Amino acid sequence: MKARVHVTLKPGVLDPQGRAINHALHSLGFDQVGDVRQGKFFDIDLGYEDRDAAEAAVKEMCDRLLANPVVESYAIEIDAP
Amino acid sequence: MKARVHVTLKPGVLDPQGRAINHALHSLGFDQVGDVRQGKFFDIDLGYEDRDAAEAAVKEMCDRLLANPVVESYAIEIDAP
Amino acid sequence: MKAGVIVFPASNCDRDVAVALEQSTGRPTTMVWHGETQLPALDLIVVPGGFSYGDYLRCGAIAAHSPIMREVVARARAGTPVLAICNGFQIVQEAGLLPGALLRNASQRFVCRDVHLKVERSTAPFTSRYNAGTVIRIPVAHHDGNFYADDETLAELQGEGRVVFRYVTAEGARGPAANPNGSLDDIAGICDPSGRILGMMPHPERLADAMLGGADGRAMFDAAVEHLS
Amino acid sequence: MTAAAEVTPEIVREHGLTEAEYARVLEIMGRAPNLLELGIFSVMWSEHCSYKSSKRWLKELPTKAPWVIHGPGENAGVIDIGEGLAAIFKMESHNHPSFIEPYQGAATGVGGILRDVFTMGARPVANLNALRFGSPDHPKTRHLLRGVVAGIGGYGNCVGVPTVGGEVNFHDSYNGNILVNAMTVGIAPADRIFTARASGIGNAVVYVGSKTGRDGIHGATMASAEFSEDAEEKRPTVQVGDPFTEKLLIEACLELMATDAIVAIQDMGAAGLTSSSFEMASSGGVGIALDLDRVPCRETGMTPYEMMLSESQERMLMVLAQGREAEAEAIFRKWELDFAVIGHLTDTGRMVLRFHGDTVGDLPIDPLAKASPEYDRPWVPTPPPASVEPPEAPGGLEDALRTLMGCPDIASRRWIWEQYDHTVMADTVQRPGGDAAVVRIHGSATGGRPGRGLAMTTDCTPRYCRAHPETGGAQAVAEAWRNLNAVGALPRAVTDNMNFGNPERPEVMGQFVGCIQGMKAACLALDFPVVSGNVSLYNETDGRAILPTPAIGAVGVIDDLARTASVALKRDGDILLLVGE
Ligand SMILES: Nc1ncnc2c1ncn2[C@@H]1O[C@H](COP(=O)(O)OP(=O)(O)O)[C@@H](O)[C@H]1O
Repeated sequence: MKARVHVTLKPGVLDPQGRAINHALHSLGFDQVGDVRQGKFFDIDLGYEDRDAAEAAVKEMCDRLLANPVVESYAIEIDAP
Repeated sequence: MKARVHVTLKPGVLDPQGRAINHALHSLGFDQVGDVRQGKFFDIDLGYEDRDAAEAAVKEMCDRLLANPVVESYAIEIDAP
Repeated sequence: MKAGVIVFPASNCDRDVAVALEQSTGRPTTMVWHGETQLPALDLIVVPGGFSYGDYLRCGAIAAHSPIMREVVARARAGTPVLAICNGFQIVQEAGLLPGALLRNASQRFVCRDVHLKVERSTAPFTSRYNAGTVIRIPVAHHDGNFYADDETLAELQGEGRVVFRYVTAEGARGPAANPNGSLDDIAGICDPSGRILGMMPHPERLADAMLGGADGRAMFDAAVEHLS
Repeated sequence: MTAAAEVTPEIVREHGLTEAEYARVLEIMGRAPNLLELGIFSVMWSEHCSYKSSKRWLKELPTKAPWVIHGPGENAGVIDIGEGLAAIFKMESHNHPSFIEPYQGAATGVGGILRDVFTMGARPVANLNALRFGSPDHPKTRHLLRGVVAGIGGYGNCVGVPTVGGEVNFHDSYNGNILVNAMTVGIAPADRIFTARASGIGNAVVYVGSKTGRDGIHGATMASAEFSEDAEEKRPTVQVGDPFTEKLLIEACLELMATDAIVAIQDMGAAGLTSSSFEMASSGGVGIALDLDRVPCRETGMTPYEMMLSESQERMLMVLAQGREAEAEAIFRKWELDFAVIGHLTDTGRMVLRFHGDTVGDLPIDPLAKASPEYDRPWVPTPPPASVEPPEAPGGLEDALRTLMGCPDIASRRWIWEQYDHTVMADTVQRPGGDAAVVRIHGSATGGRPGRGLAMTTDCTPRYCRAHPETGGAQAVAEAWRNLNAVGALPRAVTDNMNFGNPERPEVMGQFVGCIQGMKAACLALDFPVVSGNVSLYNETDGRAILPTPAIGAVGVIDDLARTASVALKRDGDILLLVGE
């Protein structure tokens, strides 16, 4: 089984990276670009047979390690491509 | 219109971050975890009306700025949630 | 010799390298703002270290698209020597002047310490004051200095003698203990086929004055002056 | 005045004001405050901003010497270091935010102290820190240590200021309340020091730096509230640092400071726009009118309350001389920073806040900034320590030495300082690992004779302070002095960061008083004035206080760098001497 986890800054939290990328795209002439937010993602191979068990485990991984609950939120997809 | 771009290290390029996360997950007791790859993604708001135009522009953004072709590959989704 | 240093938003070794250049050239260094579209006449261009654009997106990626870089690339291709240090190395790689990429350190941590380098290539304009095989000591300070190139590129660099510096121990031995960041083939610095474009992670400008505990870096600036004056 | 949201006793309590304090609010205002005004009182009168528990004792510290240009009261202390130059330095805590989010907490701590120093006109030349963590085997310690060290490095390395020294201790009293104290040292021309003293009725009040977001609202009150295990719930109040913007802000401010366009300047630290505007107006004896519609905001729909209390980082407030706005704006635009005229100075002695055409707040300045509450809290002296016999060296001297070398408080700190860029600026003469760090005074850029240096150190031994606060306080100062001396520097002045538990408990207050008295005695004896500092109280978890930790930062001058000493043994056959008692 595979999981893909997306981690982003919570809305309202300063995203200096996204802002810098937005500026850079504009200075390259991409003037149709609006807001840019950057996040990270993890592709995780899992040994579980059971989807619910996998999902619960990944949720725990996010809470404990993959995301920083102070400033980040996350979304989990199981068996994502 | 919105685009989501995923950027990952190409297969074959060592991903020390992914490996470090794999180790950390194992030491937290998640022993069902196999390979972990880390990547980044960008959510970009776009002013285009036309999907193909948007896609072409985002492809150009990737080639010119968002991904480093020496070590990274990318995937584009238009109007991702 | 007239040397110029390119200044990007959040370059932070621009002054350091200007001071080291002035010590060797005896004349003021020209500082060039990244937003300029024209370069003055220069015998040497330095792309300095720092955190251009905060290292956001990828180290060096945004700076590589600064207006001035078009000029720097053109001059470099026309034969003006370019010394690219640390973040400067990342920038010129992103701009396509040197091959490969610099990934996150294998330790995942920033590393600041003195390293020993074996001078693998002793040629003008930058390393002619060292004998090939000499071991020198200068600092590194980076988070993303882990040199990577695909097999073909690596073979080309090796075959053409374009590896200029390798990480070694004080005694000159290679091995994981001497390599601060996991670089492929212990590579610390490479050049273009002509040797006129040099990119390196360590900072020669930070040990170019005996008062700071070492002056091995100074010979690079002296060599440039000797050849470019 | 628009219809005020009703301020209930519960809202008052949530804002951390006591009944007596609220009674004073009513007296000062002559009416009930609205929510915005209450929020302003609450941050201005928080422990963090008002020093209400500590002021009475801090006044006892010696602060004067012929070489002191500005003592406590400014953003940072300023001393004359000769050759027309001044050293500007201060230490500041970011304890609670770093416990909640170690990377960002420590990073924004470094950002804040840098701003305190460059706001006075100095180029920052070195950072130091004083860190305290819980027991090495406590489950959170590793994570906290790793995050704090990475955060300090992440910020300092990016702005390009070398982190050259610091100290670290481990003790279980810090398990639930770590200490992250950051110090910055800067150098400025002695005749071009900038202060927050606003003057010139009608002059523009200008906002520069990053935009204002909703981050850290109520951070200042949080930093003064005692911690409990549910602290985790206060998480969203943590701010994210942007060292890239800070670096641009340093360069832009220094560029503008080279002209004479700035009348007054103040960084927006804890309590952001509120404390910066009140402090500028109060120290200059003027009033301010602010037009909040002009505050650059990161998000839409922000309220005046949010704007005035936001703790978004990398922002500064300035008063410009008449007619200099365009020149200043050009510099900040070049550095891609926000610039906005958000108000002007008035002769009313009041802070008047306007938003959407209405007056949304109107407060007298001095009663908030100067006549804030001041407490003489009850205290009891710390009982004298039990005497301890020197123990037998366990298993002989060699084993004892091995045990000592492996002990977390003594073991090598290389793992830490290698993550800090300590050689950037190419002026670091003595790196971390010795008694004090030595940084060359950059002659050619700032004028002055080459070959001079500054030495700097941070020191404190909290277990001494607990055993006997007077001795511990004196010892911390003396150790700092000796560390400067040991590298060949003339010790000149001190900054401090007083980290203690809940001052409402007489034993804790007694520790505070004892440490101050010890510091005072040592500073007087050594002619070593305190020129700046910071107080962090309420460092406790569930009623258990940290060890009393008066961290001392100190700076000395080296007149000839060719004549400094270092800890490294130089040659075979050299003779080791033991001096002193
Ligand atoms: N947090 C830190 N940051 C930078 N350097 C540090 C830090 N902690 C310790 N050091 C350096 O390690 C050396 C020894 O540290 P420590 O044993 O804590 O200090 P001391 O010897 O003054 O008691 C000193 O040179 C100090 O500058």
